[in-house]
Amino acid sequence: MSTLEEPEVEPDGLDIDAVHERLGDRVLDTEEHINAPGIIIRADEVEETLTILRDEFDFDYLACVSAEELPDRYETIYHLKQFADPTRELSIVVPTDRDRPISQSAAHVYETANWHEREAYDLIGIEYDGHPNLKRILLPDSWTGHPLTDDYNQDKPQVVSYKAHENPLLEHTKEDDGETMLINIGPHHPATHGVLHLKATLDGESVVDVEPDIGYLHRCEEQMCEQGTYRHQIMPYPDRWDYASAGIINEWAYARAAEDLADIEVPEYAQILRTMGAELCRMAAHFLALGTFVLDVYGEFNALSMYAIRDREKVQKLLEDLTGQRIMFNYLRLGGVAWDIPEPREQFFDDTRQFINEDLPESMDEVHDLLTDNEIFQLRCVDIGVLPPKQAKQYAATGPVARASGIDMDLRRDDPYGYYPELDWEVVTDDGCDIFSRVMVRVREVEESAKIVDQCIDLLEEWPEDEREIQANVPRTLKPDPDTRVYRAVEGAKGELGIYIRADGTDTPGRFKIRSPAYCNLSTLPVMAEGDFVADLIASLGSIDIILGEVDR
Amino acid sequence: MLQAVLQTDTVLLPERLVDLLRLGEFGVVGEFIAGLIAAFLVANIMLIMTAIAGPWAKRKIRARFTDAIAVNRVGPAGLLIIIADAVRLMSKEIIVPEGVDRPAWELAPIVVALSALLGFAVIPMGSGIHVADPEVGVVFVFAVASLASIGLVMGGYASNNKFSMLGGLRAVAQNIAYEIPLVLVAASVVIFAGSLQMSEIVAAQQDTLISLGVVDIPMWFAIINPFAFVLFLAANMAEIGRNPFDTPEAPNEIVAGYQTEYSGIYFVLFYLGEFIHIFLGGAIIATLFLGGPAGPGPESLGFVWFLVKIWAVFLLTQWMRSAVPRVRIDQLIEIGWKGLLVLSFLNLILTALIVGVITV
Amino acid sequence: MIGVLKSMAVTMKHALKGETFTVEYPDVPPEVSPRFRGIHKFSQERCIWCRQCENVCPNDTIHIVTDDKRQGEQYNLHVGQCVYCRLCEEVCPVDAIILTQNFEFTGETKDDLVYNKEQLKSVPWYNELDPLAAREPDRGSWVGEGEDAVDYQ
Amino acid sequence: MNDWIAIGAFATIALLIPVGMVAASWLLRPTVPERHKRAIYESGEVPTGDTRVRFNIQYYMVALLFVVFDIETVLLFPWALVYTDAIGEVGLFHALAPMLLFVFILMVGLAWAWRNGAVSWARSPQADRRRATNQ
Repeated sequence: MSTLEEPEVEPDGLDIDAVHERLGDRVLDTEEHINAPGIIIRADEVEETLTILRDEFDFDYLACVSAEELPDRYETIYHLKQFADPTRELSIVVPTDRDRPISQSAAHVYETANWHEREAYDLIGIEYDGHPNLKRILLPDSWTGHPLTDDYNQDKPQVVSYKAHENPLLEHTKEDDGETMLINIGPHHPATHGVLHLKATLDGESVVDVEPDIGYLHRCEEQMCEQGTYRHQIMPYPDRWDYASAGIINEWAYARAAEDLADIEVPEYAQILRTMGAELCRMAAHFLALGTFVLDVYGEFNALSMYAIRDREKVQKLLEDLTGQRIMFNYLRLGGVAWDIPEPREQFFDDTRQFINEDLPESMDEVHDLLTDNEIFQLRCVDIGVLPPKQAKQYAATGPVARASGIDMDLRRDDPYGYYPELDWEVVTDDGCDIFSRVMVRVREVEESAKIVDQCIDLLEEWPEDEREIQANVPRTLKPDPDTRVYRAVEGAKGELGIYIRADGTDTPGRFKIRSPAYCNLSTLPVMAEGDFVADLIASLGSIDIILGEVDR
Repeated sequence: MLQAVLQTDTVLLPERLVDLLRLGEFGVVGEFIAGLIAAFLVANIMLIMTAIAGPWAKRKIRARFTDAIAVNRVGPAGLLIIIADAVRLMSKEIIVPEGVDRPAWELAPIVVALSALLGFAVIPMGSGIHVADPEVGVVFVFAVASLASIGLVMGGYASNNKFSMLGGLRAVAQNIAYEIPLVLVAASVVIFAGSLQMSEIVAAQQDTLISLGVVDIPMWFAIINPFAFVLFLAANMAEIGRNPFDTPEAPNEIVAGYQTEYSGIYFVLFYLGEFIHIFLGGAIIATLFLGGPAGPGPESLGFVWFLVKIWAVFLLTQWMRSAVPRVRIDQLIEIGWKGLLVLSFLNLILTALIVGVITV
Repeated sequence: MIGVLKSMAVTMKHALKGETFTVEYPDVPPEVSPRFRGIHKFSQERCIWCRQCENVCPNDTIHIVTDDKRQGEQYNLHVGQCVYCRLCEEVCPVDAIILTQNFEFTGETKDDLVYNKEQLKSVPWYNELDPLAAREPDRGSWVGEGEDAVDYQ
Repeated sequence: MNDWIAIGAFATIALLIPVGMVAASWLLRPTVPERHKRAIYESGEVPTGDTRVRFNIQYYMVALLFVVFDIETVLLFPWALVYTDAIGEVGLFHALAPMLLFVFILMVGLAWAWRNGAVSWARSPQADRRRATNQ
């Protein structure tokens, strides 16, 4: 059974010795992270080292940047992966001095490091030398102190001022063709899918510059997880990151990281339950994504958004039967799941089959009639909001956004977990790179998820009654060894949802960092929207499918 | 007496009122008073229709298309919501934002409502309800209807709000792009009817085209020239700003366009203006293409048929709304100038040729 | 154009069919699953004041006051900040706290949503559903063996 | 009876109705002015810069073009009105040809405007440059 949880994927081809040889003296030391070898480098050699790794060793994917404060130093960890094979991982650890936490920026090597380093600066206080735009990202500019440091005074009140934003192009457009106008789209705007603020600079109707401003929904999720115990208290929180029904997938991200950390094996039966639950969640999340996206393109009275909500409702009903809750499931536990299929089991299987085999194909036909074949929809979406694959990789876009740009990566297949390797399904990709492809990838992923759920149902139904083990034997208090580090990810509804945990020997994590897919995907918005019209900006934003709870955490 | 009012439709409503109320002896003043009464009657019919459409019918229709339940709590079938909404909207505070261009800002909603209402002055509604029948009826109705875009740009520009500004500009660009195709298609109708007078255009459609057993196919222009009808429907959708051409107020892009900063009764007037505009569009379509108040049954039923046609157009706007995406503003302009304009020129030439061949 | 007409045909089909999927909530009570988790119910008779629920709660929703002999005095639950994770029910060794399916509770202020043990005791069941029946199968792994039939009242 | 008297009366009513509604609402509505309430709406942020900025000249090109076409279109109406009668008097060719010529000139004008991009919506050169650097 252990082969299922960790199919011992040796980093084939990743020759760590060659990396050491090439980097030479730059390697100060090494350390072992679970899943990934760690290399410690100097704070002023970051750009050079990462360029070598990117160009010569094909580490084109900077999955996450996690920064943390340790008693004697600050540390930035760059979690490198490869889009071609995400199991080849490498952690670049950059320690900096406690007194002068200045580290070289990686933003010129990987675009995605831009936002990640801003976040690290914001929350931890490490300064990145050479960063193009090192200012706060989650907290307001006027914030004082860095909240994830030990000496930060949590009780001190902060004054947040209310002031106008600058037009970034005001100066050099005066003599140019037309005057630009800075328009704030959001936070209170019908199309920002939550409290997102876009600082859009328009020339007429064209978007010349757009900068997403996030943090309005920052709820200190990382800090809350750092205060919860591994065994019980963290699990309710992941439901609240991507709160658009993707709860079980989020829980799985934490469960996967923590199970690696504490070396817990999950029974096969529970794996199937997890797989089924996660795919139901993915369907619900994609339905909601579709429903809200068409609102942006059709206007508020369209029927499809309601039909999508109706279908999501059916999935939610199944999830409610299974987990007892409609959105905030709290269904997974470390080492398994909270409970088995509800009694009577037949009823649940019948309901699910009814949905998968009868309701879903019918509503998918309707979706295709309403979307795919609709000429005006094509007019609005084809070749609009283009995200070229190269840029998608630079910005570490994942999930449907990356797959619609032709990047064939899906952690369910490439970094297998759960019961996925045993099932028959396909990774959906599309090389249109535009809004239309992103929507279509989601629609087709729903169909693939339905295939997975169908197979899970068959397996669950035939599973022998005395082997229905839903939970492994896990001690009530988990205390992983101090200084164990793990970065683990699952394929969330929006993309790679990764968790980095550093254990500090207690029953709560020393550092808990969430790599949110929507956060990285949102950073691609300027590439998609600049040069297009305002309406395209809104459609592009809708096609990224962000959930602000996950972006801001 | 009522029977006398609802007789033939050759006599206009104010004239009949002059006779009925013996206003003849007051000369022009009497005629004017009769006109006022007739206008009041017609305008109130439109207001009542808007009141039904806005708070009630629109929601009901939308709910029907989206498999949902809507307005059913207040009164039978939720109909009393109309009164509740009217009172609520009338008693809302008007918030005047900082920096608005005061007289223009306040005039804009009145201009919008006025332009939409005034168009009905020349529409023959059947059952003798027809206020005025000038010889330039068709031109008048288009001229008045496009006054609304002045109101929209006034509101958009005066609001001192960027969304309003964009919405106002979009409204103007859209209106001017679709005005010409609309008028050109109307010109093709004029070729058929040989008159600009509304009553003449309606009269020209009274004859029977073909008799198919028991069913008589009337000589409506929509049947004679469906191409022109479709063109006109499309251009009209853009003119009244409905899906797929509802860019001026596209809430997902520019919040509410020109009406973003309006509240209270001013907002109601904009809303009202929009709905009356839809009905006016429907009335123009009915008059030019669907034989006006023509329909089976006695002639006194004309008004009912007229309302049915208007509501059919209203239903069409809501139907489109449920299924058709919004066209982007640049695409909309290009469809207008490069598509509809060329097609409407073609339609004009085609109609001239057909009419010419038939007449010769 | 054909695609547009096809789209319009789809919505018209729905309109003519006239099915609805929304519910008129207060008039028609929604169905909830047997496992649905709503507001808590607490039984002082069963409680042994072991404070496990208070400890496991992720966000300090449960607040217990005991006297110096570890006898319970107060059991307060701030429903307004509860996340309905059901961990308290899972850890309770004597089934003294249980999440009913009742989700219908309101308060005008935050303080109205702080329930003491008397209020928690009088929380009504939702539609006379006993949630325990649905939750029974898995309770063994938490509660252990040998529990008799449970009376919550 | 003169139609324009009735239309004048209708215009009076069409003006009186909105004004009357405003007046009625004036009697009913509260007025509680407050500074923050009066702030310009820009999605909850403080507006930057002036609203009435200089817009790209292309916006006005479309408007100019409209004026041209609208006047020409109005000139078509008298012709449309007499067309059927004219066929009887001067024959089909003589009735139709002037209009065809007129429309042809208009179409040439449209083609010219089309080619010059005057009937397209304004694209911003700045935005295009931005796009090129992005991708």
